[in-house]
Amino acid sequence: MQTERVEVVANEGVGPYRLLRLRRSRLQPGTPGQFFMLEAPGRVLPRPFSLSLAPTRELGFLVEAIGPGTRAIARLEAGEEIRVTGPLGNGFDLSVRRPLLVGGGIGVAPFPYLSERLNGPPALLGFRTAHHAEAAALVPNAEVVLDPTLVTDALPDDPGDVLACGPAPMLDALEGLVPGAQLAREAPMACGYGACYGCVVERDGWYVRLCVEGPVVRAGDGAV
Amino acid sequence: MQTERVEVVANEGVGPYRLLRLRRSRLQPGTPGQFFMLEAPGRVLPRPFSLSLAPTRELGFLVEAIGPGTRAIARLEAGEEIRVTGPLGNGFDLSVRRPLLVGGGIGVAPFPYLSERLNGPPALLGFRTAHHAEAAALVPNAEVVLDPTLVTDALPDDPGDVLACGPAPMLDALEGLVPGAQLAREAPMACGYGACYGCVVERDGWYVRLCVEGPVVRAGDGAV
Amino acid sequence: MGVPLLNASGCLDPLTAPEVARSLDVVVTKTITPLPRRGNPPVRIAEVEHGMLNSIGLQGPGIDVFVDDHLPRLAALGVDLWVSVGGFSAEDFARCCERLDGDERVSAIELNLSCPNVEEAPETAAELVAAARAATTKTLYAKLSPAQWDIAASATAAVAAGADGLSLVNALRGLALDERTLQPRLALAVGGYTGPGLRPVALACVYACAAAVDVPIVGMGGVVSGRDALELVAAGASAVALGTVLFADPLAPGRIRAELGAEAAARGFADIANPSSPLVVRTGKNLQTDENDTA
Amino acid sequence: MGVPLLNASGCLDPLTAPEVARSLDVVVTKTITPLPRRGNPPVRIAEVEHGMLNSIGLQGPGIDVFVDDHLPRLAALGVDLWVSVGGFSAEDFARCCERLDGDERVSAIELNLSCPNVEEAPETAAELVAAARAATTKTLYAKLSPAQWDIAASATAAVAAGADGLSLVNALRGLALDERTLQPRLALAVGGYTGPGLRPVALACVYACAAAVDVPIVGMGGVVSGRDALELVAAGASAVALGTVLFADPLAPGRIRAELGAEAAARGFADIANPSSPLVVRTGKNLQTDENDTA
Ligand SMILES: Cc1cc2nc3c(=O)[nH]c(=O)nc-3n(C[C@H](O)[C@H](O)[C@H](O)COP(=O)(O)OP(=O)(O)OC[C@H]3O[C@@H](n4cnc5c(N)ncnc54)[C@H](O)[C@@H]3O)c2cc1C
Ligand SMILES: Cc1cc2nc3c(=O)[nH]c(=O)nc-3n(C[C@H](O)[C@H](O)[C@H](O)COP(=O)(O)OP(=O)(O)OC[C@H]3O[C@@H](n4cnc5c(N)ncnc54)[C@H](O)[C@@H]3O)c2cc1C
Ligand SMILES: Cc1cc2nc3c(=O)[nH]c(=O)nc-3n(C[C@H](O)[C@H](O)[C@H](O)COP(=O)(O)O)c2cc1C
Ligand SMILES: Cc1cc2nc3c(=O)[nH]c(=O)nc-3n(C[C@H](O)[C@H](O)[C@H](O)COP(=O)(O)O)c2cc1C
Ligand code: FES
Ligand code: FES
Repeated sequence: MQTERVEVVANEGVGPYRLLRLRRSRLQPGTPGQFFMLEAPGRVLPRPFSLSLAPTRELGFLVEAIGPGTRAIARLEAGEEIRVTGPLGNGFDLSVRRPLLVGGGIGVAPFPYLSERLNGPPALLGFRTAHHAEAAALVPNAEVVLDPTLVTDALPDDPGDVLACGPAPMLDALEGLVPGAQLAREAPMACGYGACYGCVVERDGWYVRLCVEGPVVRAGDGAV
Repeated sequence: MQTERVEVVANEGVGPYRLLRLRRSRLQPGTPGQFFMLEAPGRVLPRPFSLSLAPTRELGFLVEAIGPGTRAIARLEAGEEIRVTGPLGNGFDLSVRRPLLVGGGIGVAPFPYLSERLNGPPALLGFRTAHHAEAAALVPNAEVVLDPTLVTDALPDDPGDVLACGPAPMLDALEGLVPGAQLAREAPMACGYGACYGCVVERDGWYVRLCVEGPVVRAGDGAV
Repeated sequence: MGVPLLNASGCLDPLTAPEVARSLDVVVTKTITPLPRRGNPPVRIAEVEHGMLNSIGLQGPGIDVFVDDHLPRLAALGVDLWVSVGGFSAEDFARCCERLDGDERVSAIELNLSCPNVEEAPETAAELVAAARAATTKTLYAKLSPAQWDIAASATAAVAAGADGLSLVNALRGLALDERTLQPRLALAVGGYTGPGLRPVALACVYACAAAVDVPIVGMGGVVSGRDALELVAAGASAVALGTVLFADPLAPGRIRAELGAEAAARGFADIANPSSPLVVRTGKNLQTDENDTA
Repeated sequence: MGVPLLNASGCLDPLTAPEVARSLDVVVTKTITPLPRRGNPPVRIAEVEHGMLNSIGLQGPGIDVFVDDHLPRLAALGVDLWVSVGGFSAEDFARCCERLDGDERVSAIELNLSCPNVEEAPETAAELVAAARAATTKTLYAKLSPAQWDIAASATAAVAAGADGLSLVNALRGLALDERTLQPRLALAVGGYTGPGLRPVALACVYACAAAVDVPIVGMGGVVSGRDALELVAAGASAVALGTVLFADPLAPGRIRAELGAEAAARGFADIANPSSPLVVRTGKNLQTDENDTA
């Protein structure tokens, strides 16, 4: 983990999302599925984002503006500087034989970088609307389904090694369908580095910190 | 008293001060010596300013940036909007026979409008530096003294009807020298319209609200 | 029917700003004490980053001059009037309440049990309420301090002692230092901290008290927008008082009333004062005042 | 010599962020209770406009696992370590302090007498301090809540009962509602309110206690900059703890130490820790720890 003030290189629209490109500075991109805490200008706490793209000298984040923090980040302009901490948490285990990326909505965020590191495996992506589905263009080999079809409806009988990211109900369904799937989960986080005990999820009757034990967890591992 | 959101027409430098020109909207300029509460963007409370100039359709304020509120106001740009309340308090009594305006530093603020309404009476203005004294150009018939000379040093033997505005030590000195002088005093204010009892000054052993009983008070009237 | 809007005590003088007074549903006076009080020496106010400090110290004419001189002028405004009373002993509260008892120009009495700028009264809040209750049949609102470990317990005791409603909350104590000299900015150093920084605390107090007692609550603390007012209602307030915001925006009552209606409507909550709406966290109770309202 | 910087208890896990721990002068553990605690259900945190709410609920391994398993790893970091202990009775505090008494890896014990997320202990703060005092000869810091009418009185009682220093302040209680649904955002609704909105309150508490007692004070509450830290020192703190700011900026200790030095120097206050400087409102006292420091 490293903390740097870095400059915004560009802020581009991708469907309803913003692709925020930051100067990399001395930050390492880490493993796909790891995340960074981004300063949200004017807010007290930073916000967690999966690394989405790692072009040379840049870090790319795909941002959905849903509340005050993400709105402030989505409004950033080239030339502005924000504080960034990362990479944080445990990313995906990349030693998989037959990867299939399964994602829903903004859960597509870590896949461009993940796909690159896995040499373009197949991906199955679900979106609310065709407008949202424009983000699928960032992921090679992607099959897209739109509501009301769910990714779990379109899952092959033998899905192989599933690496998934998306809304909790989707991950919960995969938890039942694909034991051993790698699930990138979310929880509200204050710090992202184990300091606050705010991001806990239940595991075996105890609460564990998702930012330390996750955000990528194994289906069937007892973590919800 | 009226409250309006009004647009900044221009923000010009006058020596070290800013001359902020606001669209007048439905606000009345009032009597010279009355003041307005101006919203300080990003701050909780507005700040009091004497009306400095009243060109058609505009209200002009001369601002010295000395703290967070005045700094925020001094940074306003043309096109921005702020909430303005006024005119407030009691201005100068204009039924004077031989007016002499006596001011120090930013105390020059109400004089351009006051001078206009009194048809350009003589003025005696003290400043810290020649740079500050550039503001004297806004007041016709002004004689300028610079530190270490004080306006009280340069006061004629028979000063006539003194109307004064400036730092408290200057007004206190005039209080002794010129009984009956009209003194525009200052106090920290939260509301400007009698609501908070924050702006009190002592008078005859009791505390009175300067925004209601002033800001222009008579020397020898028991108000400090 | 909307949510009644009041001014917070000490944050409006209806005589210097009658048009602001008339834009409210209820006007509350600055706290009146038995004897005249000079109040604290200036500097009395200081802005801080997320609010302000005040050290007024209950300046006022005393209850007798208030009733003889101020009350007729206040009544002439034709607004629904609550009188805030304060003091330093049960006797003080009793004396003020007695003087107002039966005065039909006054529709309720707010008991300021919690001024941060005066020394603590030796009696507990409940004892002060009981003394006031014995002195008047008027509707009594007990105004409590957020600076206590268990405000719900105080609320329960105040209601048991005869309070008909609660006003929540008064200021916290705060300190601000001069940027350059690092000396206290207020003459008496510490003052009452109000405004936006107080908002989450006020919300928690209203929520805790609404769960504990079954009387109407006037919520206040840091309200700046209709959304803030709506949150106090959702937490259990049946009316909302505006304090610090009135200094920055004398038009706040009208603006906040409109925003509150729009925010409520946007959530499908047409009748904001309807206590059975599922959006209200706690059951709202209607604002209680005496029947001999002047308004 | 600079002003010692600590982390606020519960705002840093030195084991997951050793580099942050090493950038501090003293590291304080999260509050440890006699028995293991699961803590509160999530959602546990919510940002508000001028701070945040937390409802962690003292999650932890209990004193025995802490001493046997965590303490060796903490000691291996080579930082000066204070252990924060908490509980629900005098016995609880005594049990934790006994277990740490004589342990040379621990240079002081902070008594968390004021967690906003657990029910009130039946004993008073002074009784809890007295029980801890009887159980250990270690340096004891009493951590007090700002949610009380007269914190100076509590401070006086805590010192009389044997506290060697004070940690001021813990969180206030706050509530935040969801923007859309108006339901509480935390699972248990109310949580501890910390961050910038707490700053004027913390400053007032330090100021009041510094005037009342003659022991060193660790000031905390909303510190974001060196200027904020300097103000706590000016109000009477001899050390400053960083809480919420660490979440936003893990480099805060180094940054704030530098800013504090620059702000002090800009005011001609070269030796910030010098208690005789006229710029300090209250006489600063030196930070007290046991002589068997590990650092
Ligand atoms: C490890 C991790 C990686 C993430 N990666 C990305 C990413 O790449 N791109 C992206 O756009 N977002 C990502 N998120 C989610 C993003 O952090 C949240 O949307 C953001 O924190 C919300 O902040 P806000 O202030 O905008 O909204 P808030 O006001 O905090 O929240 C708005 C609404 O969303 C809910 N909510 C907030 N945070 C979460 C959460 N983490 N999980 C579930 N519900 C939540 C709130 O309860 C509320 O109803 C990630 C989250 C985590 C934990
Ligand atoms: C009726 C009236 C008319 C005014 N007219 C003008 C004007 O035309 N142009 C102009 O530039 N300023 C004017 N002022 C002063 C101006 O309002 C203050 O400078 C401003 O409120 C300071 O706010 P701040 O946040 O910038 O600084 P703050 O942080 O509030 O103050 C910075 C320093 O100045 C001191 N200070 C602040 N306000 C006052 C005050 N009113 N009197 C004495 N000391 C104070 C503070 O104690 C502090 O040391 C007027 C004030 C009053 C009461
Ligand atoms: C300048 C000022 C004066 C006040 N005077 C009183 C008072 O006389 N009696 C009282 O009960 N509360 C008084 N208060 C507290 C307010 O009534 C209210 O409880 C508090 O300001 C919180 O609301 P706000 O955050 O909206 O300002 C005063 C507050 C301020 C700012
Ligand atoms: C997430 C979180 C957890 C906390 N846990 C504890 C705790 O275990 N023990 C304790 O004494 N204080 C705890 N606190 C309070 C802090 O130590 C500190 O008193 C408070 O946060 C004020 O400082 P700040 O405004 O700088 O955060 C916690 C605060 C936060 C934000
Ligand atoms: S976000 Fe703070 S511990 Fe996980
Ligand atoms: S500034 Fe509020 S009463 Fe004068």
